[in-house]
Amino acid sequence: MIPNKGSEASLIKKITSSIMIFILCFFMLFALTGCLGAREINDLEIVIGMGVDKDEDTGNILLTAQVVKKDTAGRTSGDASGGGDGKAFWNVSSTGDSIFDAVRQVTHKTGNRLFISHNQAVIFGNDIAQEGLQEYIDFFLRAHEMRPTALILVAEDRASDILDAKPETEKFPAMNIAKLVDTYGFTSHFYEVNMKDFASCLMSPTTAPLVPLVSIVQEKDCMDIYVSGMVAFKKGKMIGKLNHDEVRGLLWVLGKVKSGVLIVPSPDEQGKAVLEIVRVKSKVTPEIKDGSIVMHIKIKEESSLSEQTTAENLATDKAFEKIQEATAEVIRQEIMAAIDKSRELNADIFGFGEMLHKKYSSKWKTLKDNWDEIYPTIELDIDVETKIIKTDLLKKPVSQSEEEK
Amino acid sequence: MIYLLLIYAFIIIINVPGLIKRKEWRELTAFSILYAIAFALSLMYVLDIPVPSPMKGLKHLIVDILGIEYPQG
Amino acid sequence: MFRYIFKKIGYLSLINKHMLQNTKPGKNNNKPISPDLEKNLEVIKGILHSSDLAVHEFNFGHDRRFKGALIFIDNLADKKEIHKNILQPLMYDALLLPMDMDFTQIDTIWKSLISMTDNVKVTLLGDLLDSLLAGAAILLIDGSKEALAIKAGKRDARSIEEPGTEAVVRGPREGFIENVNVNIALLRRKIKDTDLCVEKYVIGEKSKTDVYIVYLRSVANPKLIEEIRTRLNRIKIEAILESGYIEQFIEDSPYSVFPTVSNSEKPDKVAAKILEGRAAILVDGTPFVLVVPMVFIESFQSVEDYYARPFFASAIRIIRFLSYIISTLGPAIYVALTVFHQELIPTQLLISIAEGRERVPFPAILEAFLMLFAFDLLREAGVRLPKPVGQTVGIVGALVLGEASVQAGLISPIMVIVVSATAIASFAVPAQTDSGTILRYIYLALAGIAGGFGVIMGLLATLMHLASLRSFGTPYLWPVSPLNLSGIKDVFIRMPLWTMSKRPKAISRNSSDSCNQDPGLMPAPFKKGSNDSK
Amino acid sequence: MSIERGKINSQQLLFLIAGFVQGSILLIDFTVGITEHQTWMVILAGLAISAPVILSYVALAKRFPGMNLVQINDMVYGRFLGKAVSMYYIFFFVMTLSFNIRDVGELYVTFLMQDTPFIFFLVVFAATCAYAVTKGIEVLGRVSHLFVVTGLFVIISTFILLIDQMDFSNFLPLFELPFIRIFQGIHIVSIIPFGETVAFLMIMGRLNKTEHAVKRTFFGLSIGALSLLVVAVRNTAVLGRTQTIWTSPSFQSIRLINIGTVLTRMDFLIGIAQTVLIFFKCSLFLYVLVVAVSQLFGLKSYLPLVLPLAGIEVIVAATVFQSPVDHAMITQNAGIIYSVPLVFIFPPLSLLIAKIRGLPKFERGKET
Repeated sequence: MIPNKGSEASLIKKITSSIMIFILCFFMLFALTGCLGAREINDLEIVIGMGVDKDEDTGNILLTAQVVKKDTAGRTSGDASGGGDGKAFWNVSSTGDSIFDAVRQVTHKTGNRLFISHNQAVIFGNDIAQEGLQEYIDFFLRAHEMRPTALILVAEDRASDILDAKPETEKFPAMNIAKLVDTYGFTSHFYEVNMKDFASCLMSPTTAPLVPLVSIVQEKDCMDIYVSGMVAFKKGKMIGKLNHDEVRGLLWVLGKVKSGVLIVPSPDEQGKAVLEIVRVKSKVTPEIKDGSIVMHIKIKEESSLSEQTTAENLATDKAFEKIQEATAEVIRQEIMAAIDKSRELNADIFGFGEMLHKKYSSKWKTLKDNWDEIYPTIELDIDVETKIIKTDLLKKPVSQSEEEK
Repeated sequence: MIYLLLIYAFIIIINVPGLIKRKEWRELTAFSILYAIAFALSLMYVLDIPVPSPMKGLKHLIVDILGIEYPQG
Repeated sequence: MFRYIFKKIGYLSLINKHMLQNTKPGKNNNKPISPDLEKNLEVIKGILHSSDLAVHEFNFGHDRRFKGALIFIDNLADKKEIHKNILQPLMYDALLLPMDMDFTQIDTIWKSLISMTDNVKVTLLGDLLDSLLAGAAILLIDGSKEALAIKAGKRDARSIEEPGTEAVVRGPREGFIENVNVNIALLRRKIKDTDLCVEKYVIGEKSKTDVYIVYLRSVANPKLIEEIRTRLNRIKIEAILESGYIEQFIEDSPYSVFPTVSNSEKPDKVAAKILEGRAAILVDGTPFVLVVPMVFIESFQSVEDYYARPFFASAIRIIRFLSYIISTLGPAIYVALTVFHQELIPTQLLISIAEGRERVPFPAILEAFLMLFAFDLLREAGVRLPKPVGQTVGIVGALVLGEASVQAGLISPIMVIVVSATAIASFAVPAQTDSGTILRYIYLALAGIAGGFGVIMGLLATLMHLASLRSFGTPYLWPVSPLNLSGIKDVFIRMPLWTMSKRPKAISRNSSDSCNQDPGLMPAPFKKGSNDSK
Repeated sequence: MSIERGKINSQQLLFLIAGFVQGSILLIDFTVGITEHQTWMVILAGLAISAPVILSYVALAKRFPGMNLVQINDMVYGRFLGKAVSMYYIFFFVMTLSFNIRDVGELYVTFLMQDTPFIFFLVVFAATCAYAVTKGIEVLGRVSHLFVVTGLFVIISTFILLIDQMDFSNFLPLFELPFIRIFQGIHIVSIIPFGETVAFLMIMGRLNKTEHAVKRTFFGLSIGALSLLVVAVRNTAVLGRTQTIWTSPSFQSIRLINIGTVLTRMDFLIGIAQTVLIFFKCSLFLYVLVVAVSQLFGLKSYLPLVLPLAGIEVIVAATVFQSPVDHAMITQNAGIIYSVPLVFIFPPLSLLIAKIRGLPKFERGKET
């Protein structure tokens, strides 16, 4: 432990090794940073959104990347939305034979390669979606910079138009879209689908993936981004659209409804009772009975009375009962709408196939092969149970009381 | 290449003087043998001479000659 | 090139040995004192020829037939004391004694006349000179082969003040001072136990500094004390000017950036450590007392932790750990993230960092080095300069280097934040400031070379290094590694005092009596029922 | 006589084994491609199969106290055959270590720093391992629990963070895959994390007390297996069907963490945990390899061989496979087949021979 004369060699050894390490370190510091993939943060072209379209002329891929403009991005949005050049983003586009090719082609314009780790959303143009996403999705899953949480969307028309919209509150359209989709819970009229979910559905032999559909609404002088529903895919190709109610019908079954508004006629038929969905639980049990498939869907819903447009006091047991029944009916109708749609498209958007697979794995092998024929014949047994659990701030409506009448 | 030489010079500086001082010739021999192998392999790697992979040979032995293999897929 | 360095080092060590041999004062050491007073005085004057040597020759006894001389160094000895307690008794009180008393016998004088304590009889010239230089007054009597060294030294001692390096909010405000005797007294006042051992060593060929080992005999591990003794005895050096000298000669790993000997200015802290079974090394002339063995965790423990209630103390301790992490890793993580792993930064933050760096011409690694260098520069300048100017340096530094360089676009604002956070954090763990400073640069370089991978590899190497360190036989990372569950109560959080009933196992003597308190001391409010039954 | 002077206690053995098994978290991905959502039961089955064999290692180590594998082989099989068996083991150590070092390189090159040359990671990583090895087994034993705790912390925290993304119906249907694939999975698992513990035969001789060795070994093994199980369950539950397509399912599942848009981008957690755990495993393996080689040469100290062997390992790791695809293909087949005798046959056989010939007693009598 105590250094003695014998350890003089180790002393010298230690000195030399430390000197060597020191020299090597500093030598390497400046020699290696260049080749080790160091990239200064201000040299990055930070991509926050991407759009994939089909080039009309050549049939190649037209990639639009929304790149952050660093010199203006930090300023307040007031400045940014001021003039035409005050935009905080730059939509740079390029064409290529494949997406990766196009991503690399962009460097001709940006001078640096795109940095797509912060990509919030990938928007596919309508034409691409109809052609099939299978061959375009690969890059977004494979690229190491892409995150599996990036959202996937389909544009009503062209993806580049959506990225060009100028939102009022957010600086970047891509961020705005991400925010719109992320907060679907207020209405449950659509839901967010990220890369991993989409890939998961694509890998399933039966389940048809859904992707939110975004479009642009022209209002006076500003263009707003609007999520108008979802599109269903089958075998990677877009086959049809689902409107808001149909999507919610689907979400009821999947138990993914977070919140939303339900409008039912009031018991006296004079006005409407408006309910906010508070909590939803659902359970789907598949059953194969005598060769026919029955899906037992059990939904438990709790809501609060958030608004009423009638003078009648709805906060009574009797009224509640009637409203609950009516609500159940509304929910059932929404579910049926979704089911009708899916039957019409013959796309298993509910994932009934997977459910059967998990429960009847031995019989599944025979079912799988002719699922397309079997799917429309599936019978449904919907059981909805609803509850009104609160009436918010009012106990009674603002009206003259019964006695005074 | 220059890094390679530096690293290997470093290995010698760290190990050899002590070995000689303590007169551990057996250790020195073992060290030299392994050092020579390591240096040769590194040199081959740096000069892009293909280094034989023992696993390839093993695979050949087991799969192609002995015929033991798990079905793929 | 390295051979050249080796040779140089070898040469230097040779020179050192040579010099030490030369300075060995062998010449006068073993010469006995001659009975002839005149001759003695001549010899002493010949050796010392210094103008502050005071030689007072006098005659005493009933008929003034005895000749004596009192020698002392003018500035070291307390003349009042000498006058009152040596000269006066010799010259006047001696008359009260019987006529036939033989005052050529030193023993007689010592026992009957000198009214001062702490006297030593010396027979060798070398010892005489040593005592003289230590501040004693030497009484030489004509005809005696012995001399009496009387401790009549005066020490200008600073009053006991609150130490500057370890201020506390709650706790004793006294600190050690330069006088080692006072320091030992301070310790004795804390531990009034017969087991408290004080061993004296004199180290330094020229400085002859008093070094004391203080420990509790029944608690401290005897192997530890033996180890300290051997290490102290090894030291052959001209002078010990501060306890730092001792530290550097006895520490286990001189090539480590981590200190393996702790130091403190606070008696209560040192006393607490002695009570745990450690040994304190007190060096005359400095208020900094060394304590061994040191474990890494000690750097994060403050005495105040034990005076405050456990919740707050634990929270503060966690903050200390965090601040050490920030101070060593802060810039490295920033550089690794912004240069290599931008995907790990949240989007909004990334955009604002990118915007802040837009005009900065340097790569982030260089920027970080510059800022850290500027910070260390400012700190050093602020410490060295007189206080009023030091503050100005701080202001100028903050304004010029912080504000203006950001305005000029030389440094990005986030880098200023990172470096200032690092700077502030580096002061939270004073015991590891030096290791932290070195590591900060090393990790920064690693981050610059290989990003997160480099930092992780650096951390792993540091961990291995720390785990292999030992301080006087105690593993440095104890009780975290090797794991000791009763010791870990006082590592990341401080458990209530009544739960820590055992002394640290790795430090103290492993005897059955390893409890420092009754195990069942958890405060329980007075209960009527239980009292009645008894 | 002995190359290493350091001692470990049985508690440290527990953590060494646990950390060693945890070090294979990255390698679990091999099996996922084959056994898909049944990986968890494959891990349990692998543990059940290898546990008795591993306990036979402990019994062997107890029978030959203070000796390492090479010495045991010399004693049991005689001078020449023993040396041959030891060479076989050393080959196994060289290969396995190179796979593990390569894994780190692949992890970084694939996920974190694409532009960095592969060899750089290998060199730096091997150098750090070599540094750890020079500190000796005692230091490795002393820090082992820190690695285990880090591993457990990351595994458990990511599990909790991902709980709301888990869909436990992903485990259904329970039995679906053909038996041969399950068998292959069990084979892989019983060799790659569990069977590799045969390396501990080089370490167990350093135990200061062998009293609790069996219990502690089993406990350590269980901690390791539990970690693997949690990771497998997490990956399957989170990724579902897609877990078979990713290069590293663990990494992808961590990337999905999204708690209130604040706790996102937690990749670094898995990066750190995997680097640190593989570092621990590689250090142990390098230690074992170096000690085995020096024992073979009959050296007094193993230190001079650390750096040359690390150098060899780097080059072997860099050249042994062409790509991760190659890596997976060969390890899943030839790799696990050639190591069967080493893991499942030789140690129990040694034990049997030793029992029949009453070996260590003879030798002990000669010594005393």
